[in-house]
Amino acid sequence: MKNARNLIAVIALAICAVFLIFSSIMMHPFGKPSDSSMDDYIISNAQNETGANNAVTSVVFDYRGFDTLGEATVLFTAVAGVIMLFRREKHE
Amino acid sequence: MSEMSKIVRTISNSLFPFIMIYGLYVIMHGHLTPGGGFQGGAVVASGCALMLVAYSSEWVFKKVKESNLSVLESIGAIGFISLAFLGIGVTFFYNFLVGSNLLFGEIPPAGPNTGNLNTAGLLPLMNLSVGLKVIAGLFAIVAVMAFVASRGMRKK
Amino acid sequence: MVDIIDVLLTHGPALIIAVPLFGAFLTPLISRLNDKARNIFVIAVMGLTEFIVLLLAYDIFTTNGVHTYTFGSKQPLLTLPSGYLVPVRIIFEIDGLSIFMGIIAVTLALVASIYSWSFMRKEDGLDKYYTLLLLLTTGMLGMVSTGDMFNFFVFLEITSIASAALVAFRVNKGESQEAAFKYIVLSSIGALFVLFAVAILYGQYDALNIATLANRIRYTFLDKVALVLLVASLGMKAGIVPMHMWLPDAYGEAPASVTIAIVAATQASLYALIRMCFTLYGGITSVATIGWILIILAMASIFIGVTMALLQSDFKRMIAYAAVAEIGYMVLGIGVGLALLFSRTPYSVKAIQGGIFHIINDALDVGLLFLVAGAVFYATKERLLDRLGGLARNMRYSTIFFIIGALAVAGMPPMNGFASKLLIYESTYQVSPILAVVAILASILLLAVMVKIFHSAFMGPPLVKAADVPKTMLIAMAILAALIIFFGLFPNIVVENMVKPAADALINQATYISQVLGGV
Amino acid sequence: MIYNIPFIAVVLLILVGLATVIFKKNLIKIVIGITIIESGVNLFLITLGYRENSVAPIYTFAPSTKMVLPVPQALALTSIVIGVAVMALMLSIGVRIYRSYKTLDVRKMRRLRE
Repeated sequence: MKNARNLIAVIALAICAVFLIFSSIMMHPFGKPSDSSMDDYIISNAQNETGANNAVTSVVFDYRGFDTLGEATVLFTAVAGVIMLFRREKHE
Repeated sequence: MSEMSKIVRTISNSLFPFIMIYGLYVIMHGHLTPGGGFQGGAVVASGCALMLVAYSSEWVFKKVKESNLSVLESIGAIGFISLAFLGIGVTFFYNFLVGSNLLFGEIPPAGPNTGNLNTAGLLPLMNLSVGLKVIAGLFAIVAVMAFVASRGMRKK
Repeated sequence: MVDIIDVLLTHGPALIIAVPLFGAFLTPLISRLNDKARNIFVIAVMGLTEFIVLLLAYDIFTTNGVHTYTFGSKQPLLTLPSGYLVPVRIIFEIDGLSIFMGIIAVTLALVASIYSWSFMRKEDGLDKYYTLLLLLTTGMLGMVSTGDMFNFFVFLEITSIASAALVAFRVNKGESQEAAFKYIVLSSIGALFVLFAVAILYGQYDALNIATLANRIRYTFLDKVALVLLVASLGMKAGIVPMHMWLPDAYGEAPASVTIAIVAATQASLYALIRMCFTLYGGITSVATIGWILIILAMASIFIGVTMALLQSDFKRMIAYAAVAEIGYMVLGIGVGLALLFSRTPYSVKAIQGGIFHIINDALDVGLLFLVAGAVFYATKERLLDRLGGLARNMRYSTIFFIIGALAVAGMPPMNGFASKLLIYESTYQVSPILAVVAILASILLLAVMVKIFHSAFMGPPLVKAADVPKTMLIAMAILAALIIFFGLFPNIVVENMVKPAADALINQATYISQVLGGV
Repeated sequence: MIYNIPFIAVVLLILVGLATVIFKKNLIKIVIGITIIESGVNLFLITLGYRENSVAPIYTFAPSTKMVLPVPQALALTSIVIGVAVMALMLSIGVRIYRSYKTLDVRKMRRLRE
């Protein structure tokens, strides 16, 4: 029973490995992105539109600022969860 | 966790301000150099964690209450979402300070330049509030876990 | 007045996220005042969100339109930077299906917050509980309304972290911690694979916007790998059978008010699965293969859900397995629709309508049953069916609500479950009569499950002392029961005004794309 | 082919993480496995954005204006913070499980039936 389960897991992992390695070979050559129109727009317009020298910061807080709000929310959620998990019980 | 030796405590005492200043520098210069609110906040929080290791978690909890950290984090988060809300005259998250004559309103010259702190509009303010949030949040996680671990150890 | 409504409609997509999020950030501050103020505040925030969602829904369903919102650009509708063909910023795109799911999510969350008033009153740590409930609502609304792949991943993580923390709310029970750990491990692996798929798509097309990706996609080998990753991980989050292991544990161990919020979160994942299949990969004929795979998985879900439900002895786990079977019915409708999508038969649309209608019916039915289970637990502190009995004597209202919910889950007329299951059976019959017969038989077995619960918990000699539960819990259950009866008596109104626009929005991939890339 | 070694490394990291999650029976090791998968995905994002002979996308004292793609870096930053949050919550639940069961072995804590 236990061996059978392990065997299934190994087979699944092997199939996964074959597909993923095959797809990593099919990716565009490393260092030569096949398409970069969105990023080129950001590189050339970030200074003008957001006033920030750091293009990554301009992406994080301006172009994709909403993601950052979500990310801050994730951290807030985790902190709330951790404090809730370690709260002092009444009967402890 | 009990207190560590006097040597460790002295060295952490003298290192602590430098870590703080470096973290705040990373936060404030997020729009000019690598870094930003999260990275700088993590640096400051790790400085606080250093004090936690050098002294004990009980000592830290005498200085800061966990509920105060929670409130500080809420304030940081509210600051961030309020900054996003301020632009709602145009759209949510609109960076209305860029190009104005107000705080951080300048636009840097195109291409490589030497960097001007007074640029980027809302971005430094957002960095600051996110930094506050990350400091409070990460330190709350580490401190609560350390406190619980030490409480569990004492019980045995 | 008209101006305010216009502003609300224009900024509505941002507000449905911002309002509950702001509420969540304020809750720790307000709960320092007192408990009652916090409860009222949370319910008010939920009510306000519900109001904005319904306002948006009214506008979308009547005009059959799509609301887009570009965060941080000079106008909300300016999806592309001027004179440029690539959307750079995050865009919310709310069409009929999104707002349909949004209504489900926020309604269940509102009911959960009303129900918690009395149900959770004796617990401690409630300020964090309410914060997490609001964050969970935010996450679900974000998942259903975003039009950006990476943004979707962020909201998926918010939803899964908040629900895992809420499942672990009873910190002294090892079982609930175990269920929470299982849940968070599986959901974070699922979310990481979603991120991997997003990265594969980004690497090829340099875009994160769903409409842009759907426009550019070329169905290379890598796209198919990404599709498989997305379907597997979102199917896991939605609790489809081979990956359903976490679901009965999480549903069974969480407090009842949390469970119905997690039901909505599961359906938000199902929505994402549907959205990826129909919109992102909608133009490819081999998506019919995915349809067939979904049909097989759906039949497995129905079968395993029903049989496992019969074997359980715990009230909530029994309903949880019935919920697995219900998920199977939804996926069956969607799968049949997907398999027939390119044959252009009217049954494809009918199957999709049945599946979508069943999503809201399942949310209401299973939600009501979980609330009744929570009420029984509140009154007796017992969960095992063997130790319950004769509750009908003392808990009259809860018994009535249980009967309503049980009939609806089993798909009996005149409840709402019947209307949607009929649509699903009809269209499944076109694919394969055997499948339709099996689905009908499973539905009868579901009735047997419900009769078993009813008989052992509510009939017979009273084994435990019980009094009926406080008013707020009854109100919460009454809201769901009233909706169930309304949907069951007038299914045509609901199908015409809500389900049909949602199904149309799902099928018309071109409208979705042109809203971002064409119009402005 | 030879240029794609970074992508293959990413896939290997993900597979190592998956194998850890599947075969290890210790809660902490399962958490470590998830962290490895996460590092693999983050590395994938960063490698996607690399462009040959380019500098970091920061204009302050930039030596040239040929820059790597900024969006993947922002995505990786977001995903790292999310990973930290998830890990904190998982470890806290692990501590709670240890309190209840006095063990970290998943085989000894099957109180929830199948």
